[in-house]
Order: sequence, then C-alpha cells, then structure tokens
Amino acid sequence: MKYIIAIIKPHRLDPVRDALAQIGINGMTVTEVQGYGRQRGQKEIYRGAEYEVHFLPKVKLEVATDDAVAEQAVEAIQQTAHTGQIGDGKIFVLDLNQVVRIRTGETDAAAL
Amino acid sequence: MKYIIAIIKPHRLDPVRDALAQIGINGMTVTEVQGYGRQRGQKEIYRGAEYEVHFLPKVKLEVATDDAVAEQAVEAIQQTAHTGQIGDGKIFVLDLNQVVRIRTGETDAAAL
Amino acid sequence: MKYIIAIIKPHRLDPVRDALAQIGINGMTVTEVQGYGRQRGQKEIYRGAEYEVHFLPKVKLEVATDDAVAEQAVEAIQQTAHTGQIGDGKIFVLDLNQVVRIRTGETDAAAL
Amino acid sequence: MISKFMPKKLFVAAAGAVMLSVPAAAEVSAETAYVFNTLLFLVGGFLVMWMAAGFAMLEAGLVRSKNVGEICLKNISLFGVACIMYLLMGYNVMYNGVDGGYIGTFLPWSADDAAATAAEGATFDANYAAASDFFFQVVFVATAASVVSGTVAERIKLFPFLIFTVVLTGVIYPIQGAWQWGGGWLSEMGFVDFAGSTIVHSCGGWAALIGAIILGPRIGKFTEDGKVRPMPGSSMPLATLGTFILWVGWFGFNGSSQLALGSAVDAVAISNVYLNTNMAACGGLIAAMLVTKLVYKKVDLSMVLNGALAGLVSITAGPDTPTPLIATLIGAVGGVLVVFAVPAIDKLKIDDTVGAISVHLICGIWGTMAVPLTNADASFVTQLIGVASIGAFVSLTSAIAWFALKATVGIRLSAEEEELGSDLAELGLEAYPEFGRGSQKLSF
Amino acid sequence: MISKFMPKKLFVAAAGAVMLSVPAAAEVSAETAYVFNTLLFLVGGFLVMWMAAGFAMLEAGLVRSKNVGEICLKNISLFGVACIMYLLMGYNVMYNGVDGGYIGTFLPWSADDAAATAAEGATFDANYAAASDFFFQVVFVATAASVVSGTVAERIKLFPFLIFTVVLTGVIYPIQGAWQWGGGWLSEMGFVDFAGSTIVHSCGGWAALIGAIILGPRIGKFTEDGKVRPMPGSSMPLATLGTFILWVGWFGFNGSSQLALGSAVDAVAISNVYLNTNMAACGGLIAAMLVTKLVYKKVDLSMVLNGALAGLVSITAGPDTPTPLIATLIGAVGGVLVVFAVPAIDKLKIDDTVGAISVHLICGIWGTMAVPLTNADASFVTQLIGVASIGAFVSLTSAIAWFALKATVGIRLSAEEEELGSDLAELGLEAYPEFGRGSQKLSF
Amino acid sequence: MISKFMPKKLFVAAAGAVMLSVPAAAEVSAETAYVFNTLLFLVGGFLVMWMAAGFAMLEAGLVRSKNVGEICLKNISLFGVACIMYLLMGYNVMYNGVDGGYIGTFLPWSADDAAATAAEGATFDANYAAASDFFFQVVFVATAASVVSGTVAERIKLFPFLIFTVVLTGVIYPIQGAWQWGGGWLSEMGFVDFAGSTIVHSCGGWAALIGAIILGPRIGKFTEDGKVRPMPGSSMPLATLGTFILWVGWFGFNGSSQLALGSAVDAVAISNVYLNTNMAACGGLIAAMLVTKLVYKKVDLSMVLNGALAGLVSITAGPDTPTPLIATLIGAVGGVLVVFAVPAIDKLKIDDTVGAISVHLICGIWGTMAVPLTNADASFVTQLIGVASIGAFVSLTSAIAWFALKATVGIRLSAEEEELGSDLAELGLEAYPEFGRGSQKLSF
Ligand SMILES: Nc1ncnc2c1ncn2[C@@H]1O[C@H](COP(=O)(O)OP(=O)(O)O)[C@@H](O)[C@H]1O
Ligand SMILES: Nc1ncnc2c1ncn2[C@@H]1O[C@H](COP(=O)(O)OP(=O)(O)O)[C@@H](O)[C@H]1O
Ligand SMILES: Nc1ncnc2c1ncn2[C@@H]1O[C@H](COP(=O)(O)OP(=O)(O)O)[C@@H](O)[C@H]1O
Repeated sequence: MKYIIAIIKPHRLDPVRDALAQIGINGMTVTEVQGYGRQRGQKEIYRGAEYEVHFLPKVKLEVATDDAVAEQAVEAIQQTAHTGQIGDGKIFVLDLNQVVRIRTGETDAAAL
Repeated sequence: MKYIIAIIKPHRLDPVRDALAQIGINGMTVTEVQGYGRQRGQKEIYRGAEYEVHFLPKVKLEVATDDAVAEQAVEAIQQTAHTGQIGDGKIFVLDLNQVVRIRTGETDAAAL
Repeated sequence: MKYIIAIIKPHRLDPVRDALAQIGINGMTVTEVQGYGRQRGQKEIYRGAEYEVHFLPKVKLEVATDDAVAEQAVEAIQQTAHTGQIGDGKIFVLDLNQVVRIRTGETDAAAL
Repeated sequence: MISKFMPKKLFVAAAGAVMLSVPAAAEVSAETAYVFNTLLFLVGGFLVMWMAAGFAMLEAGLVRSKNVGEICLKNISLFGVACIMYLLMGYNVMYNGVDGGYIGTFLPWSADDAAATAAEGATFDANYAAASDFFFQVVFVATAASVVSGTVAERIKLFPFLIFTVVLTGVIYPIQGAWQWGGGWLSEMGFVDFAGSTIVHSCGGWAALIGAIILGPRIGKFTEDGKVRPMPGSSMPLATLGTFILWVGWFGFNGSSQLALGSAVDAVAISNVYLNTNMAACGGLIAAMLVTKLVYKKVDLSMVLNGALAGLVSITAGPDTPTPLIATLIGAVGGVLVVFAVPAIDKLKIDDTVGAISVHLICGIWGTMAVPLTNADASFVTQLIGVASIGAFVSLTSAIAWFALKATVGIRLSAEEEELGSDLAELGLEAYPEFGRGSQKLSF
Repeated sequence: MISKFMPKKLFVAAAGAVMLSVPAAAEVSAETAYVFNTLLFLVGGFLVMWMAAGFAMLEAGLVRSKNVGEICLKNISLFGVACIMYLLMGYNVMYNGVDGGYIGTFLPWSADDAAATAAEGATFDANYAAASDFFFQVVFVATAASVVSGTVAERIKLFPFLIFTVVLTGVIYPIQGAWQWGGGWLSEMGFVDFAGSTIVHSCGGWAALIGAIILGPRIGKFTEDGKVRPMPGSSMPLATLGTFILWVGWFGFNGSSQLALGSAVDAVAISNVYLNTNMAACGGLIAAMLVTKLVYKKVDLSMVLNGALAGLVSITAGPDTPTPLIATLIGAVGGVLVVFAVPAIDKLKIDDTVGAISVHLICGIWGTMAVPLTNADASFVTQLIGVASIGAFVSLTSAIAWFALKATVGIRLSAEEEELGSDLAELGLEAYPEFGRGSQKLSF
Repeated sequence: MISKFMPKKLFVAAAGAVMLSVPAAAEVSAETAYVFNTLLFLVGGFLVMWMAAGFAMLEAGLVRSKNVGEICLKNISLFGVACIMYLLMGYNVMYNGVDGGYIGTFLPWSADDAAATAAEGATFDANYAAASDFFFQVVFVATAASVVSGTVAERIKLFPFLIFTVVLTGVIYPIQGAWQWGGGWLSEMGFVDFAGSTIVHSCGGWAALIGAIILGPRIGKFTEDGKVRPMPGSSMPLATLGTFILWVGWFGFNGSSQLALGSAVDAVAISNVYLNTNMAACGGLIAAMLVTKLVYKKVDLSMVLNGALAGLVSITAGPDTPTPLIATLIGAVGGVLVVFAVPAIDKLKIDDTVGAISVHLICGIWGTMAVPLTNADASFVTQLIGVASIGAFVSLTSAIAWFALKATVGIRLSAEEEELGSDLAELGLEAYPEFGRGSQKLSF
C-alpha cells in the first residue's frame, strides 16, 4: 500500500477532494501547514517596518491507498491541484506496511 | 523500526497516551488535523443558509518505535481509541530507517 | 530518496532553515505540533487549581531529499536544532518512493 | 434628613415631600434649561459616537478573519471622513436656509453662541450651545455611512469606499436630511421620523443596497447551482459586543433626539423614548430567537443579534408615542422581518455581508410606516411619500456615485486580492497573525 | 470672564466667586430637581444596561471556545426576557401595593406622568419621570439573571435556562425585592441594602448555587480520584474587558441608587458613592492579586478580575457611609474571600464555571453584613435576618423551578452535545470558526 | 404643546419660544450650579475611568498572544494602585497648600462637604462635591501610568512595574501636577495645559521613555545587522476597540476639564471642547492614513489607530480655543508626527511596544506648543519652560526609580521567561489557550 502526502494550495482542497472521490477514494486527513520553497513569502508591514513572511499557508493531504489506485490518485491530485503558478506544491509517495481501522480492527485493504 | 501514524478522535488522546505509557512508550508527537471519511460532517447554519462542514476535527498521533514494540503499540492504540462509532480513525504503519535524538546525537534504538 | 521528519523547538526553526539552505535544500514544510516526551510540561494554574499541560509546543519539519544529501541534511538539522537541553527533539528518516512537482509534473530528483 | 436605609420607593416619596416644602421657584430657569439641553446633546453625542465602535466590532465579528483588519480600518476612517465632510459642508447643506425647500447652502459650519455668552444681557433663545448640536448631528452622519461598510465588506477597495463616503456624508445624506430635519418640503408635509429610521438608517441602507448590486457578490458566495455558501463570521463574541455597544449608543441616538431636556415634559418624553428603545430591542431579539428556532431548529446567534438591531431600527422613527408593550411589538415585527429578509436577499443574489440591508433598510421602512399606528399626527400616505422619495433620491445618487467610481478608479479588489484577503492586500498585515490563518479554507 | 489657563483648582474657586455674586435663588427649583432626578435614572440606566455587555464578555472569556456563542446568546436573550417579564408583571409585584407586606400585584406596568406634564398647574411631587424609574429598575433585574448564566454555563440547555429566567425575573426577584425596596416587611424592620448586595447579587447567587447543584458539574471537571480539572477560559482579554465594563456600569448601579440628584446633599452623596464604589473595586483587585501571588506563587488573572468584581459586590449594600479608605478595605476583604471561596466551592464538587457564586453570593453576604460597620442605622441582626430570609426564599423557589424544569423538559445537554460544545449542539455554528477548534482537547 | 413631528431644527426654535414666554428666573441658581458641576465630574469621571479599559484593549491587541494576559493584568492592577496611592497621598501632594510653590503635603485625602450639606444656611461656594472632584482627578493619574505599561510591555516583570507605578502615581505625577493644576509656580507663570497634554500624557511618556531605555529592547526586536524586526500585535480588532474606547473616554478627559457646567458660558465652552476633541481625532487618523499610504503604499491600521490617539493627545492642551477646522489640523499634525516618530524611535534602538512614546510624549509636546497658536493668553516661551521643566523632572525622577528597581529586585524577565511569554512565566496561564500557541514563531 502507499501513503501519499500532498502539499497543495489551500483553495485547491475542495476540487482535489472531489477528484479523489471520483476514483473511489473517500478518506483522507488534512493538516494546515506552512510551506517554504521557491514561491516567495508575502511582504508585510507593521508600524513602519517591512518584513517578509517566509512561510506560506499550505494544506497537507494524507491519503492511504492500495498500490493499485496509488498512481491514479497521484495523477488526480497533480492535475486538480495544478494552477501552473509557482507554489503549487508537491506530492510524496511512501510505502505503507499496515493499516488498521480502529472502529472494527480490520486491517490493510479492508481498512481503507 | 516503525513509524506509526494514528488518526483518532480528540477526546481519546489522553487514554491512548496512558496506554502507550504502560507498554513503555513515552514519546509521541500530536497534531490537530481535519478528517474526511465515512463519518459525515456536522450540519451548521449561518444566517439562514445551511451547509455541511465536511471535515471533522481529529488528532494525529505519530510514534516511532522499535520493531519489537510496534505491534503492541498498534494494538494498544486500536483498543484504547476504539469507541465503536463511525469516525474512530485509522492507524498507519511505515518503515523507519533512522532516528536521531537531537539533544545527544544518539541514533536509532538508543534515540527512542 | 529520503523523507526526513524532524521535531524541533520552535525558536530553532529559523537557524535550521538557514542551515538547510546552505547545503542547497530550499524547500520544506512546517507544522505546529504538540510534543510529549521526557521534557515535562508546563505547570499552569487556573482559578486555584494547578494542572500540568502535558504537551509542549514543537515544530515539525518535513524535508524530502535526494539520498545523497540526506545524511548531510540530518546532520545539519541535528547540529542547528541542538541546544543541549531536554526536549530538543528527534529526527526521523523514512524511505521515499516518488516525488511529483504539481506545477510542472516533473518527478523524483527533478521535482525536489 | 434623608435616611439611606429607607426602601427605594418610599424614600423617594419622602424626598418628594421634602422638596415640596421648599418655597422655590417651580420652573426651570432659561439658563438652566440651556445647560440641560446642551448636556443632553453632549451625552447623546458621546453615546452615538460610541456606536461607531459598535459597528466596527459587529462587522469585525461577522467578516472572515482575513478581512477583519480592513473592516476595522474602514469603520474608524469613515467616521473621520464623515465628521470632516459634515463640518466642511454637510451641516449647512442640511440646516442652513432650507426653508421648506430641498437643499441648504454649501458652506463650512461655524458656531455662533454670542447671545448666550454675552457678558451683559445674555439671552438663551438658542436653547443649547451650537457646538453641542453640531456634535450630536455629526455622529448621526457617521452612522449612515457605517451601514454601508458592513454590506460591501470583504471585496470593496478601501479608498473608493472612502470616496463614496465623502459623497454620502457631504452631499447625499445632508440633502435628504434637509427635506425633513432641515425644515424642507417633507417636514412641511407632515412626515414623521423622530430619530431617523428613514433619514439615517434607510438612507444608509439604500446606499448599501445599490453598492452591493453594483459591486457584485463575494467570490464563492453563490455556487454555480444557485446555492448560497455561507461564510461564517470570525468572532461571535465581537459581533455580540458590537450589538451591545449599538444598543447602548441607541439611547443617545433616540433619547437625545428629543432635542430638549429643559422641562419636566421633556424629561418625561425622553424617559419614554429610552424605555421604548430598550423594549423594542428586546422584542426584536426575542422574536428573532423564537423564529429561527422554529424555522431552522437551531437558534442562529448572528440572526438574534440582527434581531436586536432590527428592533432598534424599527422603533427609531417613533419611539415617543407607543406604550412599552407596543414598542416591544414594533421591535418584534422588525426581528421577524430580518429573519426572513436575510435569506430573501441572498435569493436575489445580492451579497450583504453583515445583513445591514435587512436590518437598516427593511426595518427602517417598517419603522417609518409603523409611526401612524401610535401617532395621530402621522399619516400612512405621508410616511410612504417620505420613504419613497428618500429611497429614490438616495438610490439614484448612490448609483451615480458608485458607477462613477467603478468607471474610474474601480471599486473591487482583484480576485486574487479577494482570495488573499483585504488585510494582506491593502493593509499588508494580518488581524490575527498568530491564530492560524488559512484555516477558513477548511470549512468547506 | 473665565480664563481657561488658570490652574484647575484655583480656577474653580474663582468661578465660585463669580457665581456667588449673582443674586440668584440659591435653591434648586422643583421642576429642575425633577429633571435632575430623571437624568440620574437615565444615565444610571444606560450604565447598568451596559453591564449586560460586561457579563456577556466576562462569561465569553471564561468559557471554552466551543461554548462561547451560546453564552453570548444567553446573555443577550436573558436581558430581553428580563425586561419583558418585568414589564408584564415584575415591577408591580415588587412595587405596587406592598405596604409592609410580602408581595405586590401581578399587573403590567404603565406610566403615569399626568401631574408633571399637565398643561396647567403641573406638580413635580413624583420627582422623576415614571419611565426613567422603570428603566433604571429593569436593568437591575437583568443583572440578577446574568449571575445565574455564568455559573451554569457550558452544560445547561438554552430554552430551559430561559424559562428559569422567566420565573426568576417575573416572580422570584420581584417578590424578595418587594420585601425591601418595595417597602415590605424587611424595610420596615430596618434592613439596609443600598443598591442590592443581597437583593440583586445574592439573589442571583442563590439561584445560581441551587442551579449548579441540581445541574451537576461539567463532564470531566472533577476526576475520579477527586481532583479538580481546570477548564481554562478561552479569552483573557474578553474577560478583562467584561470586568471593566461591569466596573463602569457599577457607577450607575450604585450611584443612581441614591435615587435623587435634585440637591447638593444628593450630589454629595452620589459623589461619595461613586468614589467608594471605585475604591472598593481597587481594594478587591489588589487584595486578590497579592493573595494569589502569596498562595500560588503566580498571579491568576482570572482571580484578579473576580477580585475587582468581589470588591464591587461587597460595597454595594452600603456605598454611601464608609470613607474611601474603609471602602477600599471592605472591597479588599471581598477580594480575599473570593480567592478562597473559588477552590472551596470546587472542593464541594459544585461546578461554578465563572466563579459567580463566590463573587455575587459570598461577597453579597459579606457586603450586607459589613453595612453596620459604618452605618449606625443598620444592625447586624436585622442584616442577618435579611440575608437569611432572602437566601431561604430564593433557594427554595429556585429549587422548585429547577426541579420542575428537570422533571419536564430537562435542563442538561446530553453528554455527546456537551462534548461537542453547546455552540454546535444548540446554535449550529461556531464562535470562532477559523481559530483551530478542537485544540482545547490538547490541553490535557 | 410640543409636536414631535416637527423637524429637528425648527422644533427647537419653537421650543425656545415657549421657554421664553415663561416668566422664570433667567439664571442658574447656586445649588443647581453645584449639582451641574458635580454631575460634570461624575460623568467625566466614569468616561475617563473607561479609558483604562481602552488602554487594556489597545495594548492587549498590540502585544503578542503570549503576553496578552499579563498586559491585561498590568492595566487593571495599575489602575488599582494609582487610585489607592492618589488617595493615600497623591491628591494632597498635588493640591493641598502648593500656593505658587513646588509641592503640597503628604497626607491622605478626605472629603469636606460641610458647607454644602449643612442643614441650615448651606452655601455652595465649593461649587461641587469633594468626592466628585477627587474621582475625576484620580482617573487622570491612572491614565499617566497606563502610558508606561504599553511601552515596556512584553519584557518587564510585573511587580517591579507596579512598584514603579506606586512611585509615579504617589509622588512623581502629583509633584509636577502641583506645579500647574495645584496652583504652583508654572501656573503662576502662565503655563497653559487645559486637560493635560503635558501634565498627563507627556508625564507618562517621559517615564515610559526612560523605562524603555533602561530596560532595553525585547529579544529579537533589533537584528544584529541593525534591522528592525516587527513583532505584530495579536489582535487588530482589540486594538481598534481600545482606540474607540479611548476616544469616547476623551470627551470626559477634555470636556470635564472645563471644571464647571453651571452656566451657559460653561456649557458653550464644554461643547466646543467636545467638538474640537472629536475633530482632532478625525484629523489625526485621516492624516496618518494618507501618510502611511503615501510612504508605505499600504495603510497600516496600527498606525491609523495611533494617529487617532495622536490627534487626541495633541488637542488636549488647548481644546477650548481653536475653531473645529484648526482643531482638525492640530490633530492632523499629530497624526503625521506619529507616523514618522515610530520608525525614528525604532532607529534609536528604543523598543516601544505599542508606540506610546510617539503618541503621548511627542504629540503631548506638540499639543502643548500649539496652544499659543489659538490662545492669546499663552506664550511659546512659557509653554516651552513648562514642557522642559516637567520633562526634566519626570525623566530624572523616573530614572532614579527605574535604576533603583533594577539594582534591587530587577526589572526584566529572564531571556527564557521572555521567550516563553510573560503569561506562562508570571501568571501561569495562557490568554488564548485554545488558539494555537506557538504559531507566532512561524512568522519569521
Ligand atoms: N523538499 C521539500 N520537502 C518538503 N516540502 C517541500 C519541499 N519543497 C517544497 N515543498 C513544499 O511545497 C511547496 C511548494 O514549493 P515551491 O518551491 O514554492 O513551489 P513549486 O513546487 O511550484 O516549485 C512549499 O511551500 C513547501 O510546502
Ligand atoms: N484513506 C485514508 N487516508 C488517510 N486518512 C484516512 C483515510 N481514511 C480515513 N482517514 C482518516 O480516518 C478518519 C476516520 O475515518 P472514517 O471513514 O470517518 O471512519 P471509520 O474509520 O470509523 O470508518 C477520517 O476522518 C480521516 O481523518
Ligand atoms: N517515540 C517518539 N515518536 C515520535 N515523537 C517523539 C518520540 N519521542 C519524542 N518525540 C518528540 O520529540 C520531542 C522531544 O522529546 P523529549 O523526550 O522531550 O526530549 P529529548 O529528545 O531531548 O530526550 C517530544 O516533545 C516529541 O514531540
């Protein structure tokens, strides 16, 4: 199984969720994060002193999938989160050994 | 070593921490996250318009363990976080290559 | 490739970011987390009742790197986040299968 | 001797007896009345000035956190603009030489207190210090402008909004105000608007309505399939605080609109106004609470707050004539109106961020039309003429102003700026830099 | 001519000289006194009304964020309910025909100002406009009800709470109020309670105490091993703001309870009341600060805020007789009391969310018993009788009301709803939708 | 009969006519004037007391969230300390037997109202109730102390700060106050400071400046390469609310500094003061808005708020003499000054957390020096002597006090405590426990 971690722009979250639903993925976990990369931060000003906020608000998506769907999922995220502008984010895919559904104790594929 | 990621209901955090302590795990990292799954979100209402909040507050637990304890840890989490109601969450287990304790520079088992 | 997860003290974030930049790593994702470990929480008091806040504010850094740089990166983080005091945090290194840059669709090394 | 441990009620009766035994002149002297009247304006003035804080907090609570700083800025700066414009011309356009007509003179205001402060032979016919009157009047202007800021929040550009405020407070508001309070044609016709349901609240409401239409809704407010997507306000306690501030300020707004405190008759009238104002707010909020519970099963706090304000706006045209129970009912009707007006305006795809159109325009009209119910001196027809003529005038002139701004400097933030939030776009700062910005995106 | 650049003190003396040289009547005319008295009630009234905002902010700051919206709603709606009930019956139950007895008449209030507003031969024996008195009295009722809302917060259901408020403000408060301020048996006996340490604050406090006992503590407040688990309030600045608002409002609460401003004697008395009220608050907060520092090594802000309020409640029964230094000490004792009362009440496993029982009940009793220390007209025995009889009456009737509600509609949220928070459960919204809900769960 | 539907302006004229026809004594009676004057102090007093809440909210909004609880605590406790110290000695040091000299007597204050409350032959030369004067004066002291708390926020220890407050309010403020308002040497020389641009605001400002220098900047405020690292305030709406509260309170601050309301002349003067105070605030904020937009391309809300306050401080020395337009300009100059003073003070590596030095000290000086522009009784030289002598005195005595504290108990939090935040370090609690603490660390 795969553990997909995607860093995306916050306003792309809804479309990505829809895109994943269309390929049958109905579970995910989302975290607010701060991203640092090529995209430069916002210039802010406070009481006459300018400063740069280095980190930009991003959303981190974590989705566990079967190996079979993983590729599709990555593609779906890449295409839907894509705006073409700098700072669109990244997708990371890791191997996943085991999954347990807490409610039922089911494991692996059955737990997804 | 294993890297265990568990998504649980917020109010189960304290019991889970206790359960892990009992099997000798005394370190963990916790993040507030938003979960999306079978459990439906809360219906909210604002100024005459109803809407569904799709994401529900969950807590993400990250625990790095020795291979030896990992199974026990997963079981402890599953049993303590379990309420039997939809939305109880999931446990994901990944392989972990290396651990470093920043304070001492110790690595792997010694760093846990 | 490697996926490095580091839990550090919040005020070490800036130096660590600089240190990583010096070895050519210019992307990372940061999350506010709550840590639990040997470092004891803060005693707080409210309306005549004392209590311990078990979790302490930490910052989680996630950095994806080439295998080649990974070791250097871990070392840079360990040395810069280090204060010598309890609660300095930990570094975890996981294997990373795949990376995609959402903006361009580039993958793996090219996407970092 | 007055003993303090006597019960309240009895003690007062006793004190009354003491008073009567004093062989004093029964009347209020002319100079004393002058002081009382001036005091009434000053106390009323600081209370109404305080309403500016109420609007700021209400609106800060009802917008999303990425726009909170800008709405604070708008509310405090519009107050500044309104005061300056009213000084430069507004007051005299409204009060100077209207004489049954349509408009006064475009001149800066200045005080003339010579008669009352003459070293010898001072007379007190002016009844109050000139500046106290100006101070009281000027805070009303700002109220009208505050109404607009709430409706067009989260998408309008700062300086175009302030330019509109210049026009509204320097020209539009004073002209229609002249028709009634300046002694113009409407007042001659017998129109009744005690403290400004129409002249202040509806006036602001019309300008807001036209602004909202020309500006268009916030991005994402209405989905493609025609549904309304709520954008919950960032802080309910601030919205509640704002409502309470407005409520307190309203005692000045309505109470001091009696314009005199120099006699028992005036004191009685003002007391009735205070009580009715209070009861109408109570009626409005309780009605809104019960109706939202019935209709939506849950009680929407933001609506209840609007309900209290609806009650206040509703009673403002005639807080002097009803009994307290009738005042409660007039307020309650306002509270019900607002609960239905908010979704109705949403249906029309008009995006009113804080519900100001429902509260100030709809209830302003209702309040004005309700005056004849308890005031024999008022007639439905005249009230209707007043509402309609002011509505037409303000809508027309506002539309011209909004369109002129749109065609020249532009009135709307770019989509990108709106997405980012007006705080970062126009102020370069965040209202709550440490409280997890961005989280609002997770609500959907 | 009065020159403004003279120093304050001297200038006043000079102005005094000018005044004296005027051959005017020295006394205050009857009608002028009537206006002054009415004004005193109106200013006092809007100040006390403002206290409703203070309670709302204090309680909003001291509950957890998942219950902030509901506590705002409760505070604004209880004000509405209190005003309406007092109009419908409360006022007349309290003041109409008590005559040394126990209860007035169950009739709606209406104004009678005929004597003062008669076109000819007006007399001013009534001393003030009827509605100004009603307005001032009605805001006190709401205060008593506000006390309850804080104690039972975070677990009570909205509508049952409001029904209790109906009973409290329509029946319970007015009846015990009649005993003293209505000229009933307690006042005949010589009980002294200037502005309501017992009649307003303890009354609310008893109702809150009984409510807290019947309702039970919040889930998780007391752990199985008997420890107290603190549930820190969500916003210290809002709690601070609420305290300041209450402090300001208290000048109206106590000051205008002099009930007359129509003479120099009254003006002096009110001034003393203002100063003593202020000093007692200072004493309470400084004492609470020092004691918490000594006992806990740290200064607990929430306790200091309670200390200021404790000082205010403590002086309320007799703000007219002490010197300012004694007033400071009376307040200081209140501040100390509250620091020890809060954990003591916790030990009894009574869950008082905002500390209202400690502040309003305990210090209300202390303040009432402290009156004889500086007021020769008061006796300890009579004060004790007043405290005890009102305590017994309010406790009993509250218990009946709470139990009746519990047995019928139920008063408590389900465990699940309480866990979720009353905002989502009853209002269907969040008070701070963008500020990371759920985080409170991480505090333990 | 007075018909309510007449237009405001005309109606008043009509009422005036009615009034004149009454054959009443034209003058204000001595006792009526006594009541008016007392009332002026009481209303002014509660308004200025309310400013304490304004400072608390402003400062709570402008510090980072980890220090919000402590700044709330400081603001409420310094008020307590100030009132107690002024009672114990401050008032008499300032007003008792100064007689053209430098200092009064170190004695507790007590009221003497015997003449006005005598059962027989009462006289009203005192002009107002003693406690009303004390109450009004005492709230000024607290204002001076509040200025200090904002500047030294986020790094000073709580109790050393309060000890400094003891010295400031018990000794430093009263002595320099005695020079002018107590009838000391400065007043004899003809110095003019109507409501305290120098005596209150600059006094606080100097104490703050010296404190900031001795204390040093917050950790991280100035980077090694000499750049300023901004530390944005945690809540813009609270800062805005605080500004509005201060604005409202300022009507009491300046208006009631007329010290008498017992005649039409006074009523006119107070009205002018109200209006000028309001216009100066408007001028200050609009000027600050325009200048920040020009200089920085964006409008810095925190600067605009400072601009409004700058306007208010600037007009405080002479709100009685300018026309409203000139008052607007005086305020506007203050608003411009503050925009440039804030970064200039940063450049000097003096860390003024909320900008209080720029607002209160710089504009206090400007306002004092601007008096001769509109007041023929004032001279630039005397004004300069006043500013300089008070500056020297307050700076010197403050320096002694700060150094003594530094040498004994220490005034600064340890680096670790500062990093952790003063809330956890000194209060043991968090101001916003549920809103994601720690996030501020991500801003850089
Ligand atoms: N090496 C990395 N490891 C982890 N996260 C990264 C890395 N590089 C970039 N990111 C995340 O991806 C986001 C977008 O990256 P950025 O370089 O700004 O734009 P782009 O991906 O379009 O080139 C960053 O804000 C950061 O959150
Ligand atoms: N495929 C997934 N990947 C990552 N997180 C998931 C996934 N599926 C579910 N989750 C997380 O688990 C939580 C609970 O899942 P849900 O389907 O609601 O209930 P249950 O696990 O009881 O069937 C979700 O809120 C989400 O945070
Ligand atoms: N087994 C673990 N798994 C995940 N995170 C851990 C683990 N142990 C420690 N941590 C994280 O590292 C932080 C520091 O650990 P702690 O034991 O307090 O200090 P130290 O690393 O200096 O011994 C913790 O607050 C927690 O966030």
